Amino acid sequence: MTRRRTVAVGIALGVSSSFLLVAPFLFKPYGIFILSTWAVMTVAAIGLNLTLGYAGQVSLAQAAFVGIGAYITAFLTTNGWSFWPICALAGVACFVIGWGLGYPALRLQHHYLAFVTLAFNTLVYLVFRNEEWLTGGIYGISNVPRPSLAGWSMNGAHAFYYFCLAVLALVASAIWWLIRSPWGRAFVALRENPIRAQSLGVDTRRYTLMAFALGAGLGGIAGALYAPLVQFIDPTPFALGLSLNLLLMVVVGGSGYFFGPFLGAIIAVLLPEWLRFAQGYYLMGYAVLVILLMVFCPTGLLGLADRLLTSTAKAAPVAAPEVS
Amino acid sequence: MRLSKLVLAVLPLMFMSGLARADVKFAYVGEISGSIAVSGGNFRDGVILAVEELNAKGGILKQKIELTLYDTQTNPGVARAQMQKAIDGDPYVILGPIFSGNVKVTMQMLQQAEIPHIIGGEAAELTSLGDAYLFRTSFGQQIGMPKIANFIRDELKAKTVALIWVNNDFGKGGRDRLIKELGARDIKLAADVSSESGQVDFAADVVKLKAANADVVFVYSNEEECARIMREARKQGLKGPFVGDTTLLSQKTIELGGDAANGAMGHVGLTADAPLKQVEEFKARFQKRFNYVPDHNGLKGYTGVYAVKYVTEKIGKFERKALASTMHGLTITPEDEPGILIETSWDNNGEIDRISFLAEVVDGKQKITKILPKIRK
Amino acid sequence: MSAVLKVRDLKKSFGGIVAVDGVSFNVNQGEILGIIGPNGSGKSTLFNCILGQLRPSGGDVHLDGRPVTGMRPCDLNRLGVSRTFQLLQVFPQLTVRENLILAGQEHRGGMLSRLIGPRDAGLSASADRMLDFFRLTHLGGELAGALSYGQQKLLDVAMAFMAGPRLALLDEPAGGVNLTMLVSLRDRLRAINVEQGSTFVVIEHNMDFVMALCNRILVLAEGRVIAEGDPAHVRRDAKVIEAYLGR
Amino acid sequence: MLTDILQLFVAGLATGGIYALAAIGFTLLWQTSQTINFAQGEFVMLPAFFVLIGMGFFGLPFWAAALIGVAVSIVTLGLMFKKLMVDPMLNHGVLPLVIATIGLAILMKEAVREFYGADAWPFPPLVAATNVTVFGAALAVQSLAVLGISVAAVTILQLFLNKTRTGRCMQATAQNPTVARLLGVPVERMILYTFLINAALVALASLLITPIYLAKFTNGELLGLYAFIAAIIGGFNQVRGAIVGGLVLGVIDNFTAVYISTQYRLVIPLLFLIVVILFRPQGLLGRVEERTV
Repeated sequence: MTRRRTVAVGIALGVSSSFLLVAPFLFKPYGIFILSTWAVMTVAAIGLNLTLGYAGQVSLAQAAFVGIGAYITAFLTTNGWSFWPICALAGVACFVIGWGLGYPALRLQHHYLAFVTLAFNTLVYLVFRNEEWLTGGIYGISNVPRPSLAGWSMNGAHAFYYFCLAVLALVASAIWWLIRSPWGRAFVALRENPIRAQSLGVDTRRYTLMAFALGAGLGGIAGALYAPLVQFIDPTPFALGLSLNLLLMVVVGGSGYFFGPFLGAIIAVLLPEWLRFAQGYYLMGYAVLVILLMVFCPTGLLGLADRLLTSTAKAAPVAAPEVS
Repeated sequence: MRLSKLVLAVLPLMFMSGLARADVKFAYVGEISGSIAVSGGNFRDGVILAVEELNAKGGILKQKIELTLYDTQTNPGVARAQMQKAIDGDPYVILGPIFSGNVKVTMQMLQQAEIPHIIGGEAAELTSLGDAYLFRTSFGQQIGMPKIANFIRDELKAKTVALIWVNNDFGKGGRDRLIKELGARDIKLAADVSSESGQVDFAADVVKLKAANADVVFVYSNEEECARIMREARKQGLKGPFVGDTTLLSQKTIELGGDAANGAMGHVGLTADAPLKQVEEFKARFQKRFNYVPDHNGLKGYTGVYAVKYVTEKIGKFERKALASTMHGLTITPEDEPGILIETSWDNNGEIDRISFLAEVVDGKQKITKILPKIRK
Repeated sequence: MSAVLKVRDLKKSFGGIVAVDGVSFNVNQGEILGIIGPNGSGKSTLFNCILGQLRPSGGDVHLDGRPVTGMRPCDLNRLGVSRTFQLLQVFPQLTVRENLILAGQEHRGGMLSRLIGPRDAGLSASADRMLDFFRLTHLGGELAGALSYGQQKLLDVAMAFMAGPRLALLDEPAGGVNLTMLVSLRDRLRAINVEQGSTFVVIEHNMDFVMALCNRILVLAEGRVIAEGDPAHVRRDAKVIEAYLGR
Repeated sequence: MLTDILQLFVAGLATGGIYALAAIGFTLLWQTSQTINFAQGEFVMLPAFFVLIGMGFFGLPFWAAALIGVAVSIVTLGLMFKKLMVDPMLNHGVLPLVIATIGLAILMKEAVREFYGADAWPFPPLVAATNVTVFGAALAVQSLAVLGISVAAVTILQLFLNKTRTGRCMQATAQNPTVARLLGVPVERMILYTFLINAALVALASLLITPIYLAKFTNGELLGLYAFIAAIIGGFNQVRGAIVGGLVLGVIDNFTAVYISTQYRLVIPLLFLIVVILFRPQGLLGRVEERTV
């Protein structure tokens, strides 16, 4: 990581985080709700980025995990459970299921894996919709309560926003640690060259499953936030569409870049809102922008930024070693 | 083609720039895109038509209406965000949503904000959740379905019913309600076939319906699915008779179903094909403005706006609480307010009451065979 | 001398084609065994079978007298068998030092300690030693992708030794390496062999390199061992000459 | 009972034929340019609207509108799609292109909804909407026509691929572009051809299916998913596989709906898909994709 990059990242980080902290005082409740949504989606996208960006496993099932997390949370909280254990439960449950779903990944080339996960997502959606006794079926589950921390209720938009932000910060720093730990190195090795990685003692099977499970777990946590955020869940949001949308977030942001999901989620969540002035045309505008973005910077926004920053500060040609 | 919407995009701006005096704000929050965009679009255009008419006549209490549109994408998460946005804009009333799920996710917020909302949702429980600011624009299914059940028992003398329904909140809600009502009238359910919204191939479903060979085939789905079902049925020689609700008998279904639609009959809560002068005129105006035939959602949006207009002028000021309280237990007749089209009353839960119709499709036209009186005189 | 690696009657066939046809040999503690043979004589396939990249169709492999036939490459590697590949395979996105640490990290501690433990898995010191040993110190911070081919080749070999293996199987270490680099590579390998007493098997096309490096040479042709012995002896062997020049 | 089964079977084959047409183009694009087209369903939805616009807006007779519609499809969904979207992204791996095609799908749906309307529209049938009775089962001439035409189309395509020089060049390109290039095959042009063929196939599918399905902006959603499943069941690297996959899928889907569950009618195809991928990744008819170690 070149110095210029470090500086650039530092500045960007400082500005954006201070913005996020003061945001509630700049926006009406609507803006705060959108920002909360952004935070939640970013958590899910970070999970996918771990699976896809770092370990190189294409998963189209992230929405299913968000859904599972959301339904677990909605179902139990509306039945009087306290939020905190459930949030953990959602994460763990999805971790376990993700581990299971990871097994196909061990024997499939990436696009086949994409289709297996795609099928899985659709199956889960059907269960959400048809098992009315459990999920409320098409009617969904309404009046999902928002959590309270040590008597401090988070019903208000502000409180809940800061709560989402806190969780995001927590998750982000955990992942930051992870990708800089030997695990992160092993994930990259797995993505770049599994055969070589194996020959160096990297247990590719275990790391692949781990990447899947961790990504899924974060999806579950995002779901556990989504349910109390919207306070009503039904199957529609967790169909394949969201999985594709999360994939979009990761790739558009720059897959394999730590901050990719943050940017990607901005594009996927906020951009449509900014375009709403165009009335009926806003979704078209959104689609066009996404296409152009992919055509002109296929490596994602951060990939582009990376190129710009490093191309100006080119590494000097490396000298040959003196031979004794 | 709907290039007219391009104009629409700038309409609010025109109003704003138009006069210095603050206008009264209306908001439409509904399903402009997503799986039920058809209904949402109709409702929206009904609202737009009414607003444009009123503004042309100088607005309400001499104030022009400033209408803003919000698209829920038929997705509760988005719906909540958009409703919040609408509320932040501090509108006088909110029209929509149509998708009952979206109504449910937003009604709490609207209660807290104390903003009257004139909804298109027909799910039964909506009016039983104690929202003092919610008003329907068409029957809840708990009112429509008994009428159909009676019709099946009394007019058709049917003992068994084969039911096909679309698996979304509209279809599922109606299906659950109907099964209850049929049971109460000990009519047997011979088949219970769910189908997907947007499903195109009904060969399998119709085979199941045929196998049931019931006295009556009840079709409860969106217009185009109804049409596809009846085409497939005709193909496989399933005789019917087909009984259904508003959607089965709507002009759109007939147009799409071709002669396969002939002979379909049922109960119509609210229809753009009602044999009433005002409704026919409305239909003409609507078609002239948007170049397509409105379905009942068009009427719902249109009459919703006029109800608000009437009540507001009745109380003589823009006050939300008063609007809501006056509307409870109120009856509006076309004599009082032509824009209401059909005499309409609301009870204290915001549930609606109107005359409704028994209709049948006879050579490509919806023919009203009987007019059912309002439930409460 | 005790045999580190015993290979008995190893067979591998793809559909009809027999790539390795009953190969048997020992690798003794501390020796450098060279495996030569014309293209398609099954050298690399032999490696892949020994190392579990491919499942042998027959025969078995023992490491220190313990059966390891068809064991997963990562497990074998943890038992102290490392390798390089014919085509050089470093991780261009990682720095040189990172590459080395990666090559060592899986050999210490458990999964968890690798997650919550220190970034460098406590390997910085040995990484630096390895860098210094292969004269790569000045490149430690560079991305491996930015190195010259020869330098990457050195790194590739260095990675194979990072975990201090009992046995290293090197597949054409000298392939495409220029002369100066070749010299340094050779004396580095010798040095390791002497200092760490570690054992190598080397597949090589470059005869001079093999002859200079190895104590014993195995000649493969059409999946069979056609000759075995010290360099001088193998050089004179008629079958070998025939195998190379005969066609 | 038996007539029902026959009826279901034929109906299944007919819809299967459509899935096949969509699936073939899908596999062709994958083979020649590693393009996974998430807009394939919308590709089938759109041409019908070209035709409707031709008739409604320019008052053309159906046949003329149909011809123009197909032509426009080939230009937009074939030529422009390749030149403007695929080419710039080809050497950046599969994912960016996948994302772009997802965007394209949204764009197409929204454009139709916004400019043509959200409701469904009737579409003139290619053949009379009458029935023939075989063994007491009423079979729609339309279904039979759909089945016949799609099978014919595939057969012609097969002949083209195997018998003509261009066809063989295309196969060579599909199997190994580098080698093909060495053999002097104009790889670029061959890839372009596959895109044009794909466009033609989806346009054909559109004309065949819309009279039965009615023209609606959401028609592509399910169709696209089924095209995927068909393509993979049949063999992702196999044109012949796609038709089999399509037909099998159509039949399975119908029988599931009748004899298992309508609410879960998608489940069996999906499970079938997973099983195929896990235990026969090359598909029912596919050949093994050589793995690079």
